[in-house]
Amino acid sequence: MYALYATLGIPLFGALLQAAVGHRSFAREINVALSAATFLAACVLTERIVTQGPQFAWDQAFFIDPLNVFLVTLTAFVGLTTAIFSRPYMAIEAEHGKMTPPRLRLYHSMYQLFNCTMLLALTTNNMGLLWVAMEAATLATVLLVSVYRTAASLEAAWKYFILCGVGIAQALFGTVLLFMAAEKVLGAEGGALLWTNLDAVKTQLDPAIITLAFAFLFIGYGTKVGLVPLHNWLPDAHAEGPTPVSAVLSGLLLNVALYALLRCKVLTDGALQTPLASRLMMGFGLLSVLTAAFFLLRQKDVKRMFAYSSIEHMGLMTFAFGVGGPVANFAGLLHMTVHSLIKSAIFFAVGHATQRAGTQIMADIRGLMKASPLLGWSMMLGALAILGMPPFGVFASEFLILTTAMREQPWATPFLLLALGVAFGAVFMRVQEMVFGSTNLPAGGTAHTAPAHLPVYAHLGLGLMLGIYIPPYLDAWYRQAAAMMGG
Amino acid sequence: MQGMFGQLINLFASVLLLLSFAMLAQRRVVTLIDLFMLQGATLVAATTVVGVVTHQPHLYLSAALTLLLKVALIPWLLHRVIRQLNVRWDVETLINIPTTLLLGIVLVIFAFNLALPISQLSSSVARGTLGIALAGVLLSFLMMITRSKAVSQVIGFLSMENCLFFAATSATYGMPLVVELGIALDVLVGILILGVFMFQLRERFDSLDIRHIEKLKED
Amino acid sequence: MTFLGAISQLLAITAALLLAPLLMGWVNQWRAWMQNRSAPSLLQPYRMLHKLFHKESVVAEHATPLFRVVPYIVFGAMTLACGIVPTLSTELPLAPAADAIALVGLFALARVFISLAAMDIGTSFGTLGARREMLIGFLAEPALLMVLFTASLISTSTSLTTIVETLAHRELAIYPSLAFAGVAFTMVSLAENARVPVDNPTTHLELTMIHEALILEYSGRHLALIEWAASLKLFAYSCIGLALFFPWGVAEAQSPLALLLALPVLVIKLAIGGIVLALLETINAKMRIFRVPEFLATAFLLAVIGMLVRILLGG
Amino acid sequence: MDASATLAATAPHLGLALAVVLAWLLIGLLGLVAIRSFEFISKVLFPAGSIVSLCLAVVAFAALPAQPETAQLPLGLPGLPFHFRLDALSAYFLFVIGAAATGISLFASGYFRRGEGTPPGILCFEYHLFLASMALVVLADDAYCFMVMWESMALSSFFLVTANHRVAEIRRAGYLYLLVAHIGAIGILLCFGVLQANTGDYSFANMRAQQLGPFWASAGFLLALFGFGAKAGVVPLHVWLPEAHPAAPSPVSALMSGVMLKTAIYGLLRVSFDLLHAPLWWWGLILLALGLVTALFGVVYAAAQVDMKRLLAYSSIENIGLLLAGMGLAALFTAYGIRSVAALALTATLYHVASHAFFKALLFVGTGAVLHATAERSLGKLGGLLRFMPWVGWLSLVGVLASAGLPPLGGFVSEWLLLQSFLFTPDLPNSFLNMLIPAVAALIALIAALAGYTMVKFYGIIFLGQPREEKLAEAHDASALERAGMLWLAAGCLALGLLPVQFAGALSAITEQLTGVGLGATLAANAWLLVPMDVARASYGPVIFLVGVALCCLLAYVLVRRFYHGRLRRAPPWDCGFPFQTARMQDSAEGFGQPIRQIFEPFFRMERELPTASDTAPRYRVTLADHFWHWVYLPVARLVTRFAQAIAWLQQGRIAVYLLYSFVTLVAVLMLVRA
Repeated sequence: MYALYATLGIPLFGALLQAAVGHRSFAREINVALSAATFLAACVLTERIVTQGPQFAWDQAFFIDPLNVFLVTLTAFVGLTTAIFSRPYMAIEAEHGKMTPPRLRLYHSMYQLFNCTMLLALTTNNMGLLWVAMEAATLATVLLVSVYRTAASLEAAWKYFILCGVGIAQALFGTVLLFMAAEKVLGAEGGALLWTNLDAVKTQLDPAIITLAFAFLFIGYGTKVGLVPLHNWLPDAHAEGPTPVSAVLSGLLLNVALYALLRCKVLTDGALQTPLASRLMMGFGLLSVLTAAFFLLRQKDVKRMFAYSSIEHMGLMTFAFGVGGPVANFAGLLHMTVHSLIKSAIFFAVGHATQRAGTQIMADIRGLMKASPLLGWSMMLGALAILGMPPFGVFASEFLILTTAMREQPWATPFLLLALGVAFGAVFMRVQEMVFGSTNLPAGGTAHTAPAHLPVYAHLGLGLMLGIYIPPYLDAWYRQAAAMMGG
Repeated sequence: MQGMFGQLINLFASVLLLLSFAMLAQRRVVTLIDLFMLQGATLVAATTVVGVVTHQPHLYLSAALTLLLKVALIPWLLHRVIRQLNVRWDVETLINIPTTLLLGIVLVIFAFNLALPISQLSSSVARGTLGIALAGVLLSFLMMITRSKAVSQVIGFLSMENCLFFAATSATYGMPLVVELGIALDVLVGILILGVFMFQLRERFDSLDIRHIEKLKED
Repeated sequence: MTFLGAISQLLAITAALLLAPLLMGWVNQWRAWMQNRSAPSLLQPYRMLHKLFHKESVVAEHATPLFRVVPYIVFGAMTLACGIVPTLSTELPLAPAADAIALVGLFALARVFISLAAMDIGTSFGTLGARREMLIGFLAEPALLMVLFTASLISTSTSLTTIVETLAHRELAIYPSLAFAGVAFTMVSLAENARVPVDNPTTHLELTMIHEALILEYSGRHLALIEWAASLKLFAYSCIGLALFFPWGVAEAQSPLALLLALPVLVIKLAIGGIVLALLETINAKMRIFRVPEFLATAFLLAVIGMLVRILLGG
Repeated sequence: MDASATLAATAPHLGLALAVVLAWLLIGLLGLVAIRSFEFISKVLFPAGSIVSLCLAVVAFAALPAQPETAQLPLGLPGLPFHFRLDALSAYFLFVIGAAATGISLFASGYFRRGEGTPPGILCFEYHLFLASMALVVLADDAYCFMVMWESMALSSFFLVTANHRVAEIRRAGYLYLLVAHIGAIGILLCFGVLQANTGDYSFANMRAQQLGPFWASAGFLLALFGFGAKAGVVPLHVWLPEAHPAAPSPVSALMSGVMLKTAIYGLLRVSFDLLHAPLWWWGLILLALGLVTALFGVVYAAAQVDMKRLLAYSSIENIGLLLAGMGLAALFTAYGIRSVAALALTATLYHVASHAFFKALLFVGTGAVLHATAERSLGKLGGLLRFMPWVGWLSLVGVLASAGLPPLGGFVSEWLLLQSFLFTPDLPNSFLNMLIPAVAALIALIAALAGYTMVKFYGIIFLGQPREEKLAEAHDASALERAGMLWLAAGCLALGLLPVQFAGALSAITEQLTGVGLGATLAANAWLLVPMDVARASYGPVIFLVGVALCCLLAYVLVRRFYHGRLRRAPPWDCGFPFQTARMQDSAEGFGQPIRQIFEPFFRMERELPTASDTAPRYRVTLADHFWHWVYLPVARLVTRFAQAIAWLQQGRIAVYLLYSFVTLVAVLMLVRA
């Protein structure tokens, strides 16, 4: 399991290294190299799991199964592309004086630490450690969000910290209760918090405790997922942090939080034999989709708008997992993948656009297509993809979710129809105005070279591929993971 | 013996609840920190007692950690912060204090009611106190809602953490060590970050009143 | 196509071509008499056609070929219409090519072309006339179609020959639906043939004219063709009315004798029809153009009611 | 290679059709590669696309009577590869796509000019992607493939519509279009969700095999009606159409109006007749009622328009309404088991699909040529173009006549068939319907007559009269390729008008598939007469008809020539004694719309500015707005905005309030789980 240790160790080492050299000019390249190494290690790890099946490491402290290994790969991949994106991005930010060397050091170090904590949260077998990693990820991102030290970014970071801190504290309470229930079955020793053990005995767990535990865990991790009405930190944090951070927040952190929630749901479903977890997830998922759609209508700040779009999509995934069953679970997992690919791509494009325009206010960004066709198309295609236009993958998952919901939970479909319609109208109205038309951007603004657009198009390409062709091994992962989640 | 220790734990639990109420009622930030320190101390004592009863050595470690962190380090840090930032008073709460206290009582009843059926299932000597831990969490939550100063919000947050620890101790015999260590580390880093933030907030907003940091909103 | 069929077809068309101006003259004569004026000769329309054919055509400078083609198209269309309607016999080889719906289509075709020709010159009057003509057309056309449908419902066929055969063979019973249809048809015919109260064929008062405004730019042989076509149209409408409501006397298959007999019967029926038309024109006043839609809407409604009556009462 | 060989062996027609689609995509990609080489794209790629389209039309026509063929591509979702199926219905629509695209592509090769908005290569790519996705929509045999292609179609056409996105109005049109299309697509998606009946198998074969109860079947049908209706422009989902179609470059408008709208008809036919295979009678009634409302609405609005492309767009709405009404009639008859008449109504509908495709495409490309020559879309600034652009003028006349539903052209045949099927209604066992449907026939007749009015206005104002602007005299005729494209489309209109027996006979394979009865045998009995039932009942022989008219004309001409002199003098038109007439004094488009506005006043939301006698600068202005826009869309938009405003209040930036939300949520969830 050296691959696993490498996957976790490289970013940890990277965090320390960058803490020392992160302000130097070559730190950006090191960042890319570290992320690439992590991604390589994750690939090797994936290959192991795919060929040899689920595995433990470090005496059951880590457990890799299809559900998390696919998220590990995804995380490492998006981590890598974001690092590639952030290389020229941060150079320009430094040029503009927004990033000073100390801030760069903090940024690079925390970026690696953040990757490390997320990978840890995904791979750990211990529900307690999962909590610890989630909290650590919060801390790392709080620093990342506040890195510009502006009033707005401080405010956002403060809210992020307090709201997520309080939220996740509830998850800790839930974990304690979970431990309490497990202890009665497994005993105080013997790793009562290890997920594999819990999963094995889940039918014997006490329903009363588990019910309460899930309520707390749901509130806790739900806060990090960004479920309405626990979502309030999310738009602020996305809008005020550096764009690469927005990309990984939306693309990765939310996924990991949802992953934690899913693990809890599996246990709860096993223990309760009632659809409590499903109902909660469906209800809050739907509420999130609907509310976020209406929030989207009033946005003026481009990053804030896409942050709400993330809430909408996380709501949709939560709803899908709530519906359950092989098809909806499959769709949820697929949606997780494509959403992180496409949403991070959008944030990359947004990053380029805001650097080009020098503002995040959408009314001041016009005619991107004229200013730079590559940028205009990336923005346009990204937005269309995230809005569920085929042949991009988001459509594939929305297709499965909606068609399944139509027969399983028909009451929800009018809301989904309304929400998806409103969201489309809201986002597309803005994006079209930003991309089309005559430009108002300064002629001599920051110009990005063609290679700078590579991560965007790579993500869009992958998202496109998942819409019309899902490779068999990926399909197999999804199926195994969906089956594991049961229904 | 067992019974006496049980009563001792119940006593500590009651003290914890009382302190929570006291924090809810307290306007002065300095006193708030002191109360928080006391809460930490109570937690240490409770943990130690449970450790003695159950002969679980890692509970001692946990108690020591708590002592170090929450009785010594964090209060010291907080004191330093408020001295340097010159915030002594939490001038006004967002909801007036009697109302808050009434709400608090409702919450306690709710929490007890919620915890009652579950605590019966616990094998811990301190099982009766799960409700109190839950009540403490909710009270801290309430305090965070009603306070208008960043510092008092942080203290509320920390107090919540304390109650969670107490819950871990009372419902089970403490979480596995690695988890406890992780949590402690998180708390430590968190409070450091918060401390730094408070200075920066002060620098940017000229105030630690959270009513000044509400620029980011939908309009 | 039998020999007799070809004969009767040719006979029908020839009769129409020859009789149409006569019918026009007959109506004019009667109208004059009823209005206490001294009447023009019965042969006046022939004289006018003769005169016009001999005159030189004056065409506007910027008229397109469309303008010059249209008189022929209109004339052709009306001739064909007369050939389709069973006037003398139901043994018409051309009839299967166009049923009642196609007949209405044929009238519409002529109307569209003449309106286009009127717009071609680009004078205010031409376009005005075209607009009014199309206005009357879109109101009259459905009404006419409904009248024909009522008859079709009785005979379960839209083929004109079948309709006439069916109607001619029924016992002498009063079909209330046909009564409604008859009134509607009369109103439509008045409108379609530019008769009082919708239009006045003898007026050149610019603000009220419709048909005359359309053909204002035509002269010489073109005008002759158009006037002839107009009389053919009147003839065709009269024959449709006679075929639907007074179908007796129309010759049926394989009977040369009946065919010979049919001609005088037709002439008599037309003569009576012409007098009725003149009477109608005399007792009515020309209405304002804005009232025309109401007039035609009434016709349309009557036709629909006739149809409903047919379904409801089976009559 | 191996796979394609087996495909060619087992499904020759389908294989060829897919090859055509592939060729289109290839052409599009070539366009992307040669993104700026205008000559190459317009002189090589577009004509090549036209030839490929022709191949598609031929293949599809050959496939009409053939057995259904299926194929799968290893794309799509796992366990759900892209299924394709070529049966009679899809072959027919494929034929329409191919045949119309042949002419439109040919026209487009001469149409696109340098330096307008989107680079030519991207336009070429979008254009051919649009074509390919339309073809694949028709070929798709599973819900996922269908939806992907459906939305690709919407997307590619959206980009084509917004080709000139500098204009704010065009952006607005594009936005509205895509929004409505997307919401409609979600409706279709939900419809498929119903149809798959929780089997998790999205292939059409499975849906066909499902036996749904009336509730779910109706839910599926209504969702399909909503979704496809939004695409087709059925009232009240039509608002995007008169905005988007005029905004697009003309060949694209032609494709959208002529072909793309038909894919919605295809989808509705596929779902209601094929997949749900048992229409309930009230579905037919709904279709009929919606169709009539749409048709009447469309034609009345068309008659009142003053922009030539908007006029045509509304006319498309009208035609979609007619198609829907025909379909509704077919559904009614099918539900009552009167299958032969259902087949007749369906034949009429399908016939109109083709004839509308041809004449609307022809008219739209005609307006494109006019637009290029004059840079003017407003009817009030055109006029007399027949003299300057004889090719465009005369060819457009064919389209105008067909569109007005005049014999002997294509539009009349479908109208004739439709009216015939109305006349057979008294066989229905429902007396209410028996009463209703003849009245409906009257409405159809009215709509057809109004279409004639509209078309006279359209043609007369653009091509006849005197030029209303000086610059019109410099208008140039269309280029050779454009002419060729228009010629093809006009020939299509003529062929459809003159060969109805052959063409309607080919349609019997479809009616056999959908209603179980084909008219082929009845029709084949007489090559020159279109006889749907029995020659005594009704018949129509366009060739005889045309020959009759032509002979009469010829006779008249020869006689006039023979007996009278042919003297002709050119003179200025008669000025009524007022010598100061100008071209601006001709009747205008507004004037032509006046009777319509007056008669159908309640249809419009009118704003009039009338001059009074004492005005020193008299001004007449009338603007027409859509009631639906005002009474449906704006209130909905306002409601949504207001709701968004209300919801924004939730997020007021105060951390205490946010904490309160979390707290309340926590307590609520806790209470919920306790209960």
